[in-house]
Amino acid sequence: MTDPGAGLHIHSISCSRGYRDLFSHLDFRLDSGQVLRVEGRNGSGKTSLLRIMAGLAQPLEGEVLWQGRKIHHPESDYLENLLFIGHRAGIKMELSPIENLCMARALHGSRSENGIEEALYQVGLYGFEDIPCARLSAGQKRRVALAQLFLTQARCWILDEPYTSLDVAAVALLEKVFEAHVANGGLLVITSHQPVSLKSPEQFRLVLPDTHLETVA
Amino acid sequence: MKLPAIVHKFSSPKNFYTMSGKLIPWFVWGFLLTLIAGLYYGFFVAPPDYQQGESYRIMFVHVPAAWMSMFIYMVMATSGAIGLIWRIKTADLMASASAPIGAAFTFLALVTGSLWGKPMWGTYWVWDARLTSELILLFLYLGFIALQASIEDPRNAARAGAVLALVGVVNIPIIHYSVEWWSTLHQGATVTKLDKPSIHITMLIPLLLMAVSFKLYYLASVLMRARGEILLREQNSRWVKEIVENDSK
Amino acid sequence: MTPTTGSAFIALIRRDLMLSYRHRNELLNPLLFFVIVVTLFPLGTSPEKQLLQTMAPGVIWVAALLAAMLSLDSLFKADYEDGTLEQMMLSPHSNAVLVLAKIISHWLVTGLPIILLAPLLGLFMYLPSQGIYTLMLTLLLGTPILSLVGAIGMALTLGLNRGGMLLSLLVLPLYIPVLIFSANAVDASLAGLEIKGQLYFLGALLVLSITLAPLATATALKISVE
Amino acid sequence: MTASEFFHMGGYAVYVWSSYGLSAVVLTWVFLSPIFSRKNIIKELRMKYRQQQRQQETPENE
Repeated sequence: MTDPGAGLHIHSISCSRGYRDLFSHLDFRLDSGQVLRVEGRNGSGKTSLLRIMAGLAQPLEGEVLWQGRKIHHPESDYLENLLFIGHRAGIKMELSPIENLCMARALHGSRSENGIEEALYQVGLYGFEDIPCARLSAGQKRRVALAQLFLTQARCWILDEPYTSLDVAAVALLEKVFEAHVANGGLLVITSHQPVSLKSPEQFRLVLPDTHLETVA
Repeated sequence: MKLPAIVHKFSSPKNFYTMSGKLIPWFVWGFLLTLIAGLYYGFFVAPPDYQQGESYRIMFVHVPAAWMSMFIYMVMATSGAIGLIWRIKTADLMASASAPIGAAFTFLALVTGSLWGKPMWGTYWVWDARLTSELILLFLYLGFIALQASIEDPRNAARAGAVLALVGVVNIPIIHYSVEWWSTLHQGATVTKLDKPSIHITMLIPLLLMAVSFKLYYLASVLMRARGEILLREQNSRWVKEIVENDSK
Repeated sequence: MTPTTGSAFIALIRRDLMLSYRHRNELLNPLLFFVIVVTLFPLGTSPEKQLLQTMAPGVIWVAALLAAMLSLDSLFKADYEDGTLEQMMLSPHSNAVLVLAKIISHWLVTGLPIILLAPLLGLFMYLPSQGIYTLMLTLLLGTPILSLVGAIGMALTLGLNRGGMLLSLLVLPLYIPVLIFSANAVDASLAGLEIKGQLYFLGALLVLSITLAPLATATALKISVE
Repeated sequence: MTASEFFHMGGYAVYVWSSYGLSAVVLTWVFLSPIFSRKNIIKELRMKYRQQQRQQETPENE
């Protein structure tokens, strides 16, 4: 899957908050099997960049292209191929993990038929599937959101602080999932305060507001 | 649909800033000339109305102000739509710069309308279709201004304002029609309508002169407001820095 | 099985109804407000039958307008705060359709009860049965318009600190045509006049708002989510 | 027509002149306010640029 124009192209993007410029003329490409870690101080625009990449926010200038097409183009299949999990997990506290995941599956076009119970088992929520999420711990709530990783067929994952409130075992599990996803030709963009140690071949690091992409050895 | 590149180039903040700087003096002079001519015609040439006497001269500010109140809302909606669809920065800026001027004209149309109404109807306020519509239009303007004021990010504020202006512009004819219908149902035949003094050519000329004068006033005023906002929005660019450094005083 | 827009639409309505059911106490508040406001009028003027009957259509409709506006608060706020709204915006399905699903389920739990409560209030205000019937008919046509138009205002003021007051400033002027034609239809039916014209107008407004309001709301939500 | 007749406006002086007077006041104010705010904007920006310059200079001195 290395046809020209494949993958995500961040084309000369500038972003500002209020009247303050966060970064400008950010330009890079992320192809199949590549990982991007976005770093930087608080307020440097990590989340803003991720939201722009997901198409939730509009950049001040520039555009995001998916397989050579603007992501908001009517014929773009970007949204079918995107999994975005932000700060706010998108989990309804009143609903059980199963109900939450059913809704997520109905909203997103191409979630696989891989069973929801199976996914909950994978993230260690077996036995909690019918309990309202409000009664789960912070880490468990986070896991409900992350169970989507087992359900999705999306190729491009954009995850904002996925490790927040997870224990060591869960972090290790996530890293395995990430490695498998990337090995299958997926794209991964994450921010994290914790050190990330993926065993994927092609990893890049972007330290905002610097716009230069570093290769991680 | 794509806009030709020249439109984008022309509407870039920097070009807009320099072009408008050159245009404003012309608009101001045009405004003053037509204003003087209009006032002269309105007070010294046009004869008193045979029914309303001298009081009808309020019409020369009231009617153009009411026209402007509608016109400016249309401009806001149009430029808001352009800003939303083609993401032209200066377009949504025009919408937000227009709002206070539009609100001012609406306010004037209301107040002069009721000042004109007092000698005609015997009271300052009558629930007449035109005054009521004008009042609702004022609410729409104030809502627009309040919305923009409460959104912190200037670009989001402009985009939200554009959506609101578009919703408003779809609604204005509906509101207008409803209010008209409502007032014909409820009002007796005794009330003289504001808009029906027998228009004589000597009255029409000052009316049109004043209308042109207000349009030019609006153009000058809106460009001045837009220029200030451009400086704020583009404050990180080199050309704004130069302007600020070179500004005397 | 590929999930289509239709099934997403239905799933969303079902989820929102389920959520409202789990918060069913909160649904009572706008209804209570509706009843209390109407009760205030006889107390503020006089319990005279003639006077109340003349005021009834306007009073009940203004109260319904305010109740509909207050109930908007629950439309997008929770979704905005827990992040489900942004997941909805990222769905490949048409956002306007999904927004419409949310508005429909919201109307089912806020607008419909108002209609069912109207006969009681008509009784309070001495409306004869013909008037009550027309009142319910206008509410049936009018309250969906209030929800649809209100949704735009709610979407625009979503992330704002003091959105509540602003919402009323934005939305109430847009409610005026509904108020005029509905209240007048009830008035006319009391006088034994034909009310087809008013109902047609309300119907046309409803069609217009169903087609345009979800689009405007979806655009506004995109701006607010940013 | 004498000046006093003109200002009398056939008995409608209060209404006519208050209409025109108010319009003049409002329109003048709307016209002048961007001029004042422009001055403030320029002052504010100048301060901001100075601050930025200072911030850029200090870390190099350390």
